[in-house]
Amino acid sequence: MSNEFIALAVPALLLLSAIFILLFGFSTHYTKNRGYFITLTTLFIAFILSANGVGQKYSIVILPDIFNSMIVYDTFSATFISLFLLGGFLTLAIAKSFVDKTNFFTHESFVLLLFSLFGMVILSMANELLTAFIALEIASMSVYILVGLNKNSLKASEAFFKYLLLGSFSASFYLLGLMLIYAQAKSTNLDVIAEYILRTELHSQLLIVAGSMLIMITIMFKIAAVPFGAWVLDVYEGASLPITAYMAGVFKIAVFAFTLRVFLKDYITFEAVYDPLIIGGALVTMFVGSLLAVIQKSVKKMLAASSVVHSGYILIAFASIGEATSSAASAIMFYLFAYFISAIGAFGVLSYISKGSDKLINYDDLDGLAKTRPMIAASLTIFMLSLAGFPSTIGFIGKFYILTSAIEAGYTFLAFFGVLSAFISIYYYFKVIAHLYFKEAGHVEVHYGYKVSLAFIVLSAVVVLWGGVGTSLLLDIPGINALNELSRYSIESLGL
Amino acid sequence: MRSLALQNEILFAILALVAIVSSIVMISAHRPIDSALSFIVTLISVAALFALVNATFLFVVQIIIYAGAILSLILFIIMFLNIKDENLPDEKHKNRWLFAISIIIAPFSAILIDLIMRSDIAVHGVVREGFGTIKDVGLTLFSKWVLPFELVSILLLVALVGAVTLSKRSE
Amino acid sequence: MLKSYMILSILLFSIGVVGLISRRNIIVIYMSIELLLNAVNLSLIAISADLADSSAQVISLVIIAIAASEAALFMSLFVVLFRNRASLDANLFDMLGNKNER
Amino acid sequence: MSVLSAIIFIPIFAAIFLFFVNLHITLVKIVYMLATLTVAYLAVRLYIDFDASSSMQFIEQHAWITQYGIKYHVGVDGVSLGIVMMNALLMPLVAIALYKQRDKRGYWINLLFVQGGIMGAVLALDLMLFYLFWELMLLPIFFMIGLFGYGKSNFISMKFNMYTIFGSLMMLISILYMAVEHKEQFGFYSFALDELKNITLTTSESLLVFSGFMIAFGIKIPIFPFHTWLSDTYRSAPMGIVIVMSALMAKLGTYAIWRFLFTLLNETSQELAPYFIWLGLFGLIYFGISAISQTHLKRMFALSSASHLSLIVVGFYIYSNYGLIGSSYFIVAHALSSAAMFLMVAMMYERVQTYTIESLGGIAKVAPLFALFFAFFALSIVGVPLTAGFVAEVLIILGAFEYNTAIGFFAATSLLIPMLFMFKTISKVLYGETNEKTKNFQDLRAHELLAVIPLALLILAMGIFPNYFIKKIEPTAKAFVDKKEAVYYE
Amino acid sequence: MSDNLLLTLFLLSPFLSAALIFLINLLFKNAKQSVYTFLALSGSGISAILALYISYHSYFEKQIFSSHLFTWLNIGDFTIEVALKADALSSFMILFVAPVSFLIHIYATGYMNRDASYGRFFAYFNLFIFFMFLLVLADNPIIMFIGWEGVGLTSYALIGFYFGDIQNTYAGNKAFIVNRVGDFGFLSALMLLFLSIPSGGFGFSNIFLNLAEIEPFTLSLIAFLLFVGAMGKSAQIPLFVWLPDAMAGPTPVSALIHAATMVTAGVYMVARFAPLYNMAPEVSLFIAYIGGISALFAALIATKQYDIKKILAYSTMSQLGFMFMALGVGAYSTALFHMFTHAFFKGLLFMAAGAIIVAFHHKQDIRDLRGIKFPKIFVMMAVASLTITAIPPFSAFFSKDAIMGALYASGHIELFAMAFISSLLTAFYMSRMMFVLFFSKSEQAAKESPKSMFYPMMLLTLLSVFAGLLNMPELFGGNLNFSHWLNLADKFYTIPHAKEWALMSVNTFFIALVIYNTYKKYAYTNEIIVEKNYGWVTNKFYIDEFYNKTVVVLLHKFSIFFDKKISNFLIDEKINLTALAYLKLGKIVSIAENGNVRFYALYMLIGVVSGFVYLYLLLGSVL
Repeated sequence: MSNEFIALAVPALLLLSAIFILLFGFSTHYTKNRGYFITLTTLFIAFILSANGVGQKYSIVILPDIFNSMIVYDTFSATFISLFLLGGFLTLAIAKSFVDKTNFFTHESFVLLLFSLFGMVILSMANELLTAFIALEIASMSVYILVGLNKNSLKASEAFFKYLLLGSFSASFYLLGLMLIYAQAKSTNLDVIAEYILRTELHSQLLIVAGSMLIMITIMFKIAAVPFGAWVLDVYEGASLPITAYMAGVFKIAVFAFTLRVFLKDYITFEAVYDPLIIGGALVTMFVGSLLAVIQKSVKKMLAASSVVHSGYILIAFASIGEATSSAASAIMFYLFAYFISAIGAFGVLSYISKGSDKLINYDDLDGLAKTRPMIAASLTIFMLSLAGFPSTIGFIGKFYILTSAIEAGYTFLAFFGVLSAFISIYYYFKVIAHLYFKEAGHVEVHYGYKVSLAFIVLSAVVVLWGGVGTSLLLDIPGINALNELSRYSIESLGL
Repeated sequence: MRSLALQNEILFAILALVAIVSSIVMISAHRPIDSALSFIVTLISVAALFALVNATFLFVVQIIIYAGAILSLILFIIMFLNIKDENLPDEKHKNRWLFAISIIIAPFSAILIDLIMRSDIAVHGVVREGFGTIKDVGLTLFSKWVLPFELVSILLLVALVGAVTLSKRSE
Repeated sequence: MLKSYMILSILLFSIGVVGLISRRNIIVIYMSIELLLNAVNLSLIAISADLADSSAQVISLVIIAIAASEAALFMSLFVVLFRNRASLDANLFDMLGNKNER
Repeated sequence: MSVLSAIIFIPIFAAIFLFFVNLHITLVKIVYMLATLTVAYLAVRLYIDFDASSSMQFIEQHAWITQYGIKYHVGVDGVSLGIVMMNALLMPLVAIALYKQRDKRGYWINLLFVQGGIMGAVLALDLMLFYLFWELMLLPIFFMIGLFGYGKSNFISMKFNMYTIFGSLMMLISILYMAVEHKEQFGFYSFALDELKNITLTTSESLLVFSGFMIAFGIKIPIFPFHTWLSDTYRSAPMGIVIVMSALMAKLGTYAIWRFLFTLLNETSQELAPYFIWLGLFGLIYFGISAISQTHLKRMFALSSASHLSLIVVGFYIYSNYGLIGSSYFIVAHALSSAAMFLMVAMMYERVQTYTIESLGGIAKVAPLFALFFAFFALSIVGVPLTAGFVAEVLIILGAFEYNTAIGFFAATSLLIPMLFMFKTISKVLYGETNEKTKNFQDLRAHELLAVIPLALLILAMGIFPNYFIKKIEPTAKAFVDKKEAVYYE
Repeated sequence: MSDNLLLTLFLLSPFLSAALIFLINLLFKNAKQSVYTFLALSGSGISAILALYISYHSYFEKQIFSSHLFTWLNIGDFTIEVALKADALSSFMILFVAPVSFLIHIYATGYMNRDASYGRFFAYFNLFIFFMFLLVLADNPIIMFIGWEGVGLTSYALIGFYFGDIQNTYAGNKAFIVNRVGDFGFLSALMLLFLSIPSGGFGFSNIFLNLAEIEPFTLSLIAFLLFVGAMGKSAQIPLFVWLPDAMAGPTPVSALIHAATMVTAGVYMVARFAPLYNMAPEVSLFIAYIGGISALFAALIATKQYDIKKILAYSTMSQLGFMFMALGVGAYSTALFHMFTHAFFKGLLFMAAGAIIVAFHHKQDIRDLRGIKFPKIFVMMAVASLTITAIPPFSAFFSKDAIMGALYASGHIELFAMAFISSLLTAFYMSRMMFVLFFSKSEQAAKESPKSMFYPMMLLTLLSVFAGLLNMPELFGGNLNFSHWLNLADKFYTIPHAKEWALMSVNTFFIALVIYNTYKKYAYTNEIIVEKNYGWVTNKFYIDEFYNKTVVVLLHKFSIFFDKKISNFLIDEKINLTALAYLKLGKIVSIAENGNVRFYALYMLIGVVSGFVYLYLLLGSVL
């Protein structure tokens, strides 16, 4: 299979499947289960397809004549695409009970999920600002709607409202930025812009600097960096758990995928200009995020707030990209993977035990789970440890790379603050563990069913552990080294 | 030629003034219907500004889609929801807010304007015949921008699906 | 001429932002967002004219399409919100947030 | 897999096995005993095979995270051998003594886990590997306190956790900093102890790196003023973990100072040594005096441990043959004594359900064997002659006097201070009239004797024939002192 | 018999007997008393016989026994051998320690008869002897220190022997803790000494060879610190407080440990380090003064005591003061000779007191024991009392007189005066005790003591009377055999015989006078009942109270201060507060998170504007 084929086949598959379900949904033969399995199968096939493209180093401009070099398929995008698809697959697989128990999860939901994945796929391949924007909008709008799916729920509607309003607001900043860049560079293609920047002096790049700044603001909004991320707690709270998992685990990574590309191609020349801003953003984000996470009473909101903190960590690596390009960039890749699998797992567990109800999972709801459901509790513990960056989990390795790259870039103090917020994060993550294990069960034993969901949760937990200690010494399964290689290839395929 | 340029500038000044004033009225009017009406004025003056620089196709699109479709939609919604005056939010501190936010945003605008003034972005390209016509735009669209065009269609589909999903009464 | 257009566009954009934040009426807020997009379009057209290249016009065409899709979503939002609360006051929708945590 | 890896991983795998396989509690205990006894056997073999004429041996190395030069790199030398032995010996003994008291699977799983963690941390020669185990051993302690602790165990386990992780994270930054420096100076990342020591740091850098490490170790030990987690944690923790903490984990902190700080930042350590010696001496006296007014047995012994650990820190920082050998000997001696002492306290608690000193008395009358061992272990903590602690204290004090007479005198107060509380405790607990609680005090049972007798014999053997044991440490100490001289004369 | 075996057997026989008794006691609850008796007596008996054998050879053949058991420690230069050596001094020590302890063992079999803890008692007892022997025979100071500490430890166990009464245990604690203060000094001294000795091992001989290389200040410091150790063990001011309390133990314990053996360890140690002390004259003088003050002080307190054992305890302290005075002026063998005689008569006094105590159902107050009728005991006690008051020709007359003579001759007349007054006070309190006990109108009869108690006392009576002959001064035709045997670095003071005669006579005369006066005061009167029993002397000058206030209470206060104020309040509280403050800050921040979407947009706007302001400032500086 040629890579070019994969690059076209994956989005096409997603699109076709989406449209098929959309139409099929009106048929009487449609049942929720069928829709569910069609979606799962699509995602699985697409994942297998895209995973094929992972592991070698290449970079192909897709149909340059037709698409005018607007999308590029390289290891970088292949890796991310596989991640999205895997993420979508895992979210859906774990959320079986949610899909079954709720009546608002109609066939349109599957369609929107597939559309949003389609948007992300394009986003990760986009090499042009407008294409990226539209892809981002496709993904965002699908997610907006997914958030507001449960229109009987006031909370969901409110979350939808906030997300949509602020999202549109931030999108207009992106467009303003795009306009300014276009005004100066006369192009929206990343390569052309990069070439323009290299060619000219700073005083004829003023609008590019300002425009990039505006685009960065949109990105900051999407990754919920402070002060642009005020929405995140509310929206995560209002959305149903699988959707939250999807947003935290998949959508955020998609944004980062695009960000990383833009950064490595264009921003890197303005590194001196943006570094202080990103550093400031990282510090504020980590600080405020951990403040918010500490006071939350519900696990879901805590995870939401902590996802802000994780954005802060990634910003650290972004700040270090200029000085320690390759290590920082691959650190981001690795960290994203680490965060992705841990967050999907954590939210997945929550959605598994919430059984589709829209109630918040409070800390108290976890009491005594270790007694009744040891495997679930153990998995959740592992996810928490990973999010907290505890050694022997993948989260630690991710944090390790990020901190190393920060120190390598000379930002030791930034690493120090990162560590400090990791320290604070210990509190709220371990609080979950404490509730799981130390409190007496407040409720009677519940039968959750859905062995498949459980299996995927446990599988994610195993991956988290293996990503923390895995070595080819022990078993012939790719471990940390392989992941590392992968992220390095991805970064190198960007042609740096 | 000079007189044409001058004429253009005068026209621009008038249209700009109309656009700004009407947009200010739009954001400060109490009743949404007033806002919508003044917004139409803004949109039309913007459309006129399009026309001023030969973007005839976009002028038409602006009038049809914005002033026509979207604004009608807004008006329709306002009517449809039958929002009465007493249902409107009681915005006691509206003017304070407007003032405060204007102050806050002033540096942003000032900086951007300053940056624009400083940069030498204008290339004064020579406008060829038929520039901005539907043919011209269409050729560009289907030669260079096929992908965004296709993607936008998907975006619209998404919005459509979403609007239907959300608006239909749940069974 | 280009710079005048851009300055006007920045001014309109700012006015849009002011309206977006200051107003409680969601419909006005929505119109402010549309104003933002329009402001961007204005500049793009001017750039296009200056460059004598219709690419920027295509971009603004796309932006108009995006605005249309946003419009669709906002319309359904109005419906949903009004159905829930019988009001379009942005301030009323603050059920989420940290009030209950304090 | 070499013997060291086996020692590290047998308990960990046993723990994982027990976690996944839901066995009956008796079987759990049997598996526990099998695993720990295997480890003990391997450790004894290790001790016998240990070549007393060289320092680091049994080295095993594998690549782990290649891009960052992180290796699985373990080895044992004279100083770590002691901790390995203690860890291997104490675990089965603890189980023998306590097996009737604990019928929860988690208890034994966590103990196994912590054993593996400590083994790994002691044997690791790669900083990342060390960090991994250093953190890993924390987890079972957290669980143990939370699950089986007393009082506000929830809060206390969290507090303990936060304290120690704070230290670890500071250390992490230091480790990373050194690795990056290594890359900048030699072109590749490395976390190996013997490669990282080659890097050169400016004074302020090395000070910062040093403090990162020192905070971690200082909290674990604990040294003043990082000690405030101590007494609550000890009071709340279940006995198995108290023994692990006082006998092994705290020692690991002092050991790590020597192993890592002195190797990596030799010059800085030597420059700062006087401050830490004084801090240690202050801790010795401070904790000792704090212990006097304690009414809770575990708290008291916690402070007493802290006091002695401060002395061990002093011994290491003296930077001499005597200090080092004394301290490493003291690590072992104190591990034995404090573990035994806490075992006795655990047995006592099982019988009287109280830890309050005031509510006890007259046990010697009804339970002579218990009294005998209690008093013996208490005295061995005080360091009376013929016990192991005496030898160690003499060596440390000798080193202290060699360093500076005034410091010598302060170090020698370790003869006095523990007595002040220990004798009061012995009197109050064992002597006097029996009361309601103690009048039916059952004497030691066979399995309890089985646990404490080896400890007592070992303490005596190490006190009477220290030379046999010290010979294993000496080459390590010699290598260390030679290195110190080298730095000194450069 | 080889030296090795001989010394090992000598050392180990008490140890083995102790260990066996211990095991039997723990394992067989109902073991017969006779088993213990046999083991205990054979243990100490063997060592007594061996002691006599060793001393015989040492005395007559100047033989030095030495034995090397194993290497205790060997780190570089630091080599400590477990080596035993019986030179003249050690032989002299075991000459009286082993037999006296054997006698006290025999006595104890009677005294402790049918005691529930009979076995345990003898286990401790023999263990004590073991440590004492180790102390005496050690060939290097570290091993000596081990014995030294071991002696203290067993003494602790024996004082608190009857632990049912917690006060006894406290007395034991006090003894051990105070002793440890001394040990602190001792060990510090050893460390300094070790570091000052260049190389060649840490045996005594090597130490003394290298003394010249130690710088004077360090030497003085070492000497002083060693003496601190001696102070603790030999109950000298200021570390004497434990000795009176130590009388809580059974009387044989008092006889053996707190009269004959352990308390003399300090004297032995100073004598052992005689070469060192000769090089530190100022410390020696200090020792003499401490000895003098202790002697006087203890004698003064003894005059107002009523507990028969306490009187004897203070008298012990006082006599030890005499010995230290002698040591201080360099008359080492004189001091040791007094120690020798003291072992006998003080042992005897305690045993007699013990007999009385047993006979009168553990009454110890002499006011309750007035006019007891106990002829044999009376005779023996009278002999012992006369000996201690230095009435010729009893043994202590010679030893004490030699001390007085040495003090006088050394030129420190103030020391002599202190010694003189103390000896008068000794005469007073001893005769007071005797007269109150035996000369009274009221008469109480008592049963006879068992033979096992009686015969050892008999033997000691004889020894008290005649032991003086062994070191007769020239004045009486003797030739100071002991001094020659010991061959210590004595400073020999010679004073004219006339003066010596005069001293003796005056001394004896005054003592006689005091005894006469005491007789008038106490014999057949109620003086003892009516005399005032309050005031400074009766209350031992409030020294205990003083220590209690300053040391014990202060330490406790410090402890609470450290624990509560510093650890809890200053550190822990602050850390907790920081955490709380963080939480509070979180709550404050969450006010911003108020759920109103317009505010969220406002935050975004603020972010945008501040970003642009930053950008503009930066670009402004660039452009």
